[in-house]
Amino acid sequence: MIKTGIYGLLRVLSWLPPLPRTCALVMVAFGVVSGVLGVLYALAQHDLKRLLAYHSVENIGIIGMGIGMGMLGGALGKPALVALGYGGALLHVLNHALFKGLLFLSAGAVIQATGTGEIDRLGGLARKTPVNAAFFLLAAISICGLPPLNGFVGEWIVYGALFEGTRSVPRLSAGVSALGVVSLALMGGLALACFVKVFGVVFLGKERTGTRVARATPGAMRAGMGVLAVLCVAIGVLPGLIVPLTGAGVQVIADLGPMEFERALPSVLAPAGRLSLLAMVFFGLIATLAVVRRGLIQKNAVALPSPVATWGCGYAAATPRMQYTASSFAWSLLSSFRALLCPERRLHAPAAVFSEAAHLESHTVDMAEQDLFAPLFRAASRVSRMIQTLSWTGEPAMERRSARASERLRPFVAVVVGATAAVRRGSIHVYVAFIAFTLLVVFAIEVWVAPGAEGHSAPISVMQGAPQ
Amino acid sequence: MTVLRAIGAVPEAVAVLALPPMLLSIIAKTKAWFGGRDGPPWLQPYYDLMKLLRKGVVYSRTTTWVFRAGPIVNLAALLCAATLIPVFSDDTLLGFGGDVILIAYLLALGRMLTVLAAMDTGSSFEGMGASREVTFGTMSEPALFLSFVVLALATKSLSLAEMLGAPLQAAWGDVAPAMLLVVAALLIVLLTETCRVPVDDPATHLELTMIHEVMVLDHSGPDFAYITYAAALKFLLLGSILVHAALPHASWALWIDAPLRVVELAVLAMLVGVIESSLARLRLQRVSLLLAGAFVLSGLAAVLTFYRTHA
Amino acid sequence: MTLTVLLLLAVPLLFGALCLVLPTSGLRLSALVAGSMTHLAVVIRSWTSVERVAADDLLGTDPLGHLMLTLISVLFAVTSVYFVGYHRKRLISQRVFLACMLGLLAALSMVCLSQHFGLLWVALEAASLAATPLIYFRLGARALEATWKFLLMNSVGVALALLGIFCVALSTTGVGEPVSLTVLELVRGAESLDPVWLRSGFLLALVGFGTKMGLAPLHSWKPDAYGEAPPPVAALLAGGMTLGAFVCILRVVQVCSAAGLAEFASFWLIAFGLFSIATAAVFVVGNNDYRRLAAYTSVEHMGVLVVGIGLGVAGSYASMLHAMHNMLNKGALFFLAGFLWRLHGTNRISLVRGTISRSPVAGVLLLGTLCATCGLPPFGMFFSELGIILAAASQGQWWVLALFVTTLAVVFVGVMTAMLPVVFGDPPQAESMIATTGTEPRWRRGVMLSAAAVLLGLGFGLGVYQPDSVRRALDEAAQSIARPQAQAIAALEQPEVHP
Amino acid sequence: MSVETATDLVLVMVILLDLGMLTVSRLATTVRFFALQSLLLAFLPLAAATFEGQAPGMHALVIAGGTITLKVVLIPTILLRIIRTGEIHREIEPFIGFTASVLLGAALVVVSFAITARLPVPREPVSNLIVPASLSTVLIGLLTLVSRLKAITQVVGFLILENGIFIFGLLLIEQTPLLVEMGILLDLFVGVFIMAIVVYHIRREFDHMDTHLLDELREA
Repeated sequence: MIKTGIYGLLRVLSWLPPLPRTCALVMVAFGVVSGVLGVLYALAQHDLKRLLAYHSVENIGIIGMGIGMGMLGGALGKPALVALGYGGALLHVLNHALFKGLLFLSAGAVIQATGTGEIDRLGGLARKTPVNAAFFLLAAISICGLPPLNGFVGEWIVYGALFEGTRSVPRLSAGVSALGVVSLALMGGLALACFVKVFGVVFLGKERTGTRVARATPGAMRAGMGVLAVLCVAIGVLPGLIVPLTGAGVQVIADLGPMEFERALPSVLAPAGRLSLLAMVFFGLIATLAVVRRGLIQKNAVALPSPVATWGCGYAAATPRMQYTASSFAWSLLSSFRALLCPERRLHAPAAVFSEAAHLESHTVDMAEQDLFAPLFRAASRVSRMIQTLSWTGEPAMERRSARASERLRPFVAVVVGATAAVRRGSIHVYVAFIAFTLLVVFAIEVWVAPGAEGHSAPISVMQGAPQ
Repeated sequence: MTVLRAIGAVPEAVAVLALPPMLLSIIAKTKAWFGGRDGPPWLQPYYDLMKLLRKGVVYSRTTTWVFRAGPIVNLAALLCAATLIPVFSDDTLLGFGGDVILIAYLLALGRMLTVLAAMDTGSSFEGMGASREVTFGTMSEPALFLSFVVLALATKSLSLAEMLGAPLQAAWGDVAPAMLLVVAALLIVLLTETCRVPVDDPATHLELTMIHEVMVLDHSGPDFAYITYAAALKFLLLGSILVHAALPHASWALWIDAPLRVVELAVLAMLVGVIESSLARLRLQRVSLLLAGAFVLSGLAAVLTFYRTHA
Repeated sequence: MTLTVLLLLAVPLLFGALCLVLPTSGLRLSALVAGSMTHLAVVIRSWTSVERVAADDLLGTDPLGHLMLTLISVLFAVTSVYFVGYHRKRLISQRVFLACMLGLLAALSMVCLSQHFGLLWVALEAASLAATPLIYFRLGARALEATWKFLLMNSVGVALALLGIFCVALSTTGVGEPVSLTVLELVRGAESLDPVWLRSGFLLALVGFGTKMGLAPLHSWKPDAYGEAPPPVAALLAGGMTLGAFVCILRVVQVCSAAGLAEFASFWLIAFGLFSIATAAVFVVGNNDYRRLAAYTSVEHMGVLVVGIGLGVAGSYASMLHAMHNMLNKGALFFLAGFLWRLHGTNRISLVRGTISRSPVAGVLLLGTLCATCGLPPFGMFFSELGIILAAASQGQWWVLALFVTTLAVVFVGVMTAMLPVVFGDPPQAESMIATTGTEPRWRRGVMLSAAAVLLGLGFGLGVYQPDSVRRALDEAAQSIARPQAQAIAALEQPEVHP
Repeated sequence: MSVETATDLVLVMVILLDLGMLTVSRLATTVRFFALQSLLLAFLPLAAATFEGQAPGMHALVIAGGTITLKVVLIPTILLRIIRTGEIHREIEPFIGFTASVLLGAALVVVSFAITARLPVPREPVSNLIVPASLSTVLIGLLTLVSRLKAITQVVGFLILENGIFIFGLLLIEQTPLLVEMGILLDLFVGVFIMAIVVYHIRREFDHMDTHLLDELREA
């Protein structure tokens, strides 16, 4: 669904003439902010689905960066940048649809199996629903953009665009592209942390209390997820299939000739074929190493005692509750980004020596939502309320305040209060006064803007400044 | 990639695979020399590997297949990265435009699997190690990428082989200070990634203080061998990037280049040994400060190169 | 003066007189409907054999006037049908009311047809006088106050416009032999007009006709008048009267762009337009009366129209398209407002909830109309506003584009937050509505809703696909505004066909 | 006394009547002032025609006759009848006091003269006072509309505004065809007639004529 926004943006971009450079940089800035903040909020979440949703914010940030780079290419007239930017964005849109879909499906399977999405109460699901766990791991690897899978292909081209951007002439856009590279790297790292946290806490380790006995995911769900997983791997291993496909898309957006696109892409990044070669090498290595390991283990199989509990450095009574939970796992990262997130922590420290319940509760409020938009909407309605009632407080209590005005100013204040009251009451005199006032203003501007009666005066069109 | 070149590369590949444990022993030796001890014999790491490969494996009840896959994928990722990084000669086996990003993300893939394996055991110690590893890994990525940006800018190309090859020599000419900063930043990233002293103490026995060691606490037998070898290989790869960045020169004949690079790597290992013996571990909060420092260094380098290239 | 022009004026007047004379209300209503239907028929027939205006004709069908005439005529036809469903016994005097309604139709036709500026003013003044009794339909203090404000504001506005027209006329005196005040003559001799008088004339006309049209800051009478007038009259005013005033402004713009003052004119048009949309945006937020809300959306649409004209040919085409959809949309909106009044008995938004559960058809229509008003895609308004955005982009006026889009967004938010609970909320359990609801005979509700549905359907249909005849008409009108010289010369080459 | 001095005299009288109307508080007197002003204005088209040398044509005669019948006879009688039926005779305490409004009126006259000085002079008019006189009448008409409370005075204000525009129209006598001229006069008359009806209703509904108390319709 989020992609419709992206689609709208791209469609409009294809209509508008190439926008000035500043728009492109603003777009990249948006991408950076939404990416970094998105993944940070994702890291701080406790609910599985909210976490995935915030992650979409991060991926949209990456797509935004790609589009920004495409626009920058358009503004600077560098077809390579345009091809890489829009191509990367489109590819990432496709990949994001695949692995995010897979993630939500398997999250659904988790919730269906255990009845809750609360990460801290889940655990050890890999044993009960191994297939679901495998799918989630696969999707997690591709969403962090790690090599063998499809997430990497999209990010790889966006990286190419950003690196190409750093070479663009105007210093500011080069700087912003460098910032883009750094933030994309940071996002990659944070995404990795976030999904390691989710996978580790939900699927691995010992089962925490509070969840139903997990049932295996039914066949139908597994089939659906299977299709997406196969697609992810296919694109990851054979990017050559997809890249020309996005080429067609780019040509529509930036009306770039087919020739230019073909020439532009390889100038910066090697043809996608090399990626598939490396994927083959990678899988080959895994296979050989696995075989070697199995061989060694068979050879020196030793009489294994019954599988023992994990070595807890000698502490025998380790309970599942002592495992790392989601918030503790992410806390070290979150605390280092405290400035950005300002997480709230409520600590009921143990009071006495034998204190009863100590309780630590920390959650991160979505800053954009709570500190940016809510006040913005409140202020907008207050301003319109003020204009409607022409009083500072929003309700017409102006009359009382005039009584407090100083003696000397009283007549003047009375007139002003009378006037605003009249306007608020909507009396006819005020309406006619509006007409006279508009006439006055219009002629004053006209005379001020075009003094002198002679000649054909070109009025200084204040409104028509065209910052090209 | 002609078949001839592949055959020609085999001896070099064998050398690359054999060298890493030797570097670890050089570090151990320098630390021992500093401590006035003899230190373990030169081939100790090889003996350890041999011993581990011959030992049996013990798995805890709570672990799943992820625990078993962790070491394998980690080592495979690193071997893949090895094919992309110039160690002795200046061109790489499979290098291509944009492989810089692939290398960084292969390292990240390795780290992800090891961390997941650690969390699979379900013990709070390994969880702690995992959380720290992820935190410092995330913080080192920006510095690494910014250094790549600087190298790409200075040498106008995105393939690591060219970035660290002949064009870099010219780059040292006009943006020498920036290159110096990049080398410093890469050194700090090396120390973080391979868990050397200022960030993490490989030789400690107190789990609470470890980062990398505690994650691999539960591995045994061949898995543990894979992991130790992977750590050594990672040191070699990042080391060779650092060395190539620090001392770039046009690629002479292989038989001159190889020994020269080996000597340089040995010197680097000794340098790391010296650092380990002279510095104490940093408190965890200070480590993020150190990584921020690395980021600032490469940032400054970037500003200098921007200023110069976009004059 | 061709036959069709005569017919166009005579038909409404004839049927108006009939309404005065006919004894029973049924007959009178049928006369109203017959009158507007024949007027529509004549207009449609005039489209088949289009003969453009000759040189010194006082009345003639030039592309712009012809298009607007068609729009007004369509609106009147549908409104008369709606009125049959809406009308009930309580009325000041039905004869006067119906006669005035048809008088308004005649006056507006004259506005669209007149080529002479003086005649234009007389027709517009007659229209506003014909409209005054229509507002004073429901007897009572509030209706009276609305009428007084409407009358006084419009008379003052139109008087100033007359002064403006005289200034425009004065600008021709410098030429030597006096030029007659028809649009064609002025456009042909435009280069020699005295720019200062022409500019002051334009400004006076813009303020004068702007008051009539309801541009901010001269719009303050609109919420009062539309709030109190009966919904069919409000629809006529919002759809028809404003178009009449818009035609007058466009006549003056034609003369100005011919005289090379296009840039000056577009600056003021855009300034007024954006200010109107901004004012509407501010006053829409938190409004608690859905009829005043509809009035403010009308102010906003006027703003959009005027901004469109200020943006060259492409903008004018979008503006013409917007005028068409504004008429359709405003009609449907006020018809449904009338139906809501009948359904809920109050026009306070806070008391009106759950229209869709009380009468699903009305709920759906209301939702459709609201989407159309805010310019959501399937409906025509979206395409016209998009056209204006593209025109602004191609002319590189980024500030205008930014302001235009943000204010429209605020209006969208304001309208939707206010009206969605009206459509979807849960109906109040207590029978707080006056008993008059629900007892509505089924055929009345049917007629009212079908009229609104027709307009909404047209809005949807013409939005998605414009038949090429419509497209050609819009384009001709846009050309005549933005590049009047071409039009004038073309008209003159025409052989002298009739006196 | 040549035609130019006569027209100048008339125009000066018109401006003085404007200012006089601002001082008067009785409604009936304002209406009578308006009637006198219209009478004076009726002579102007005749003067303009004779200024061009030929005898005043049928066109000018019709306009003069129309103005007299409508503006001097019919409209004042209607307004006076309404004043007589309603008990309200005076304009008490308007927004802007009488002295203040006269001073403001004078200022407006000065302003209109200043504006005319900047405007290019049209082709040789009957007297160069026409434009300032019309501008000042229009501005004073607006001032009355804005500052007076009673509905009748507002109607008279509107009529003064209309007179101002009528003066301005004199410059273009030849161009505007008779039909349009009569149309304007007729519209004016119908307009005032309807205003009178509405004022009558206001008086009956609210039993006062203060339009500033009409304030039920406003932003809730």
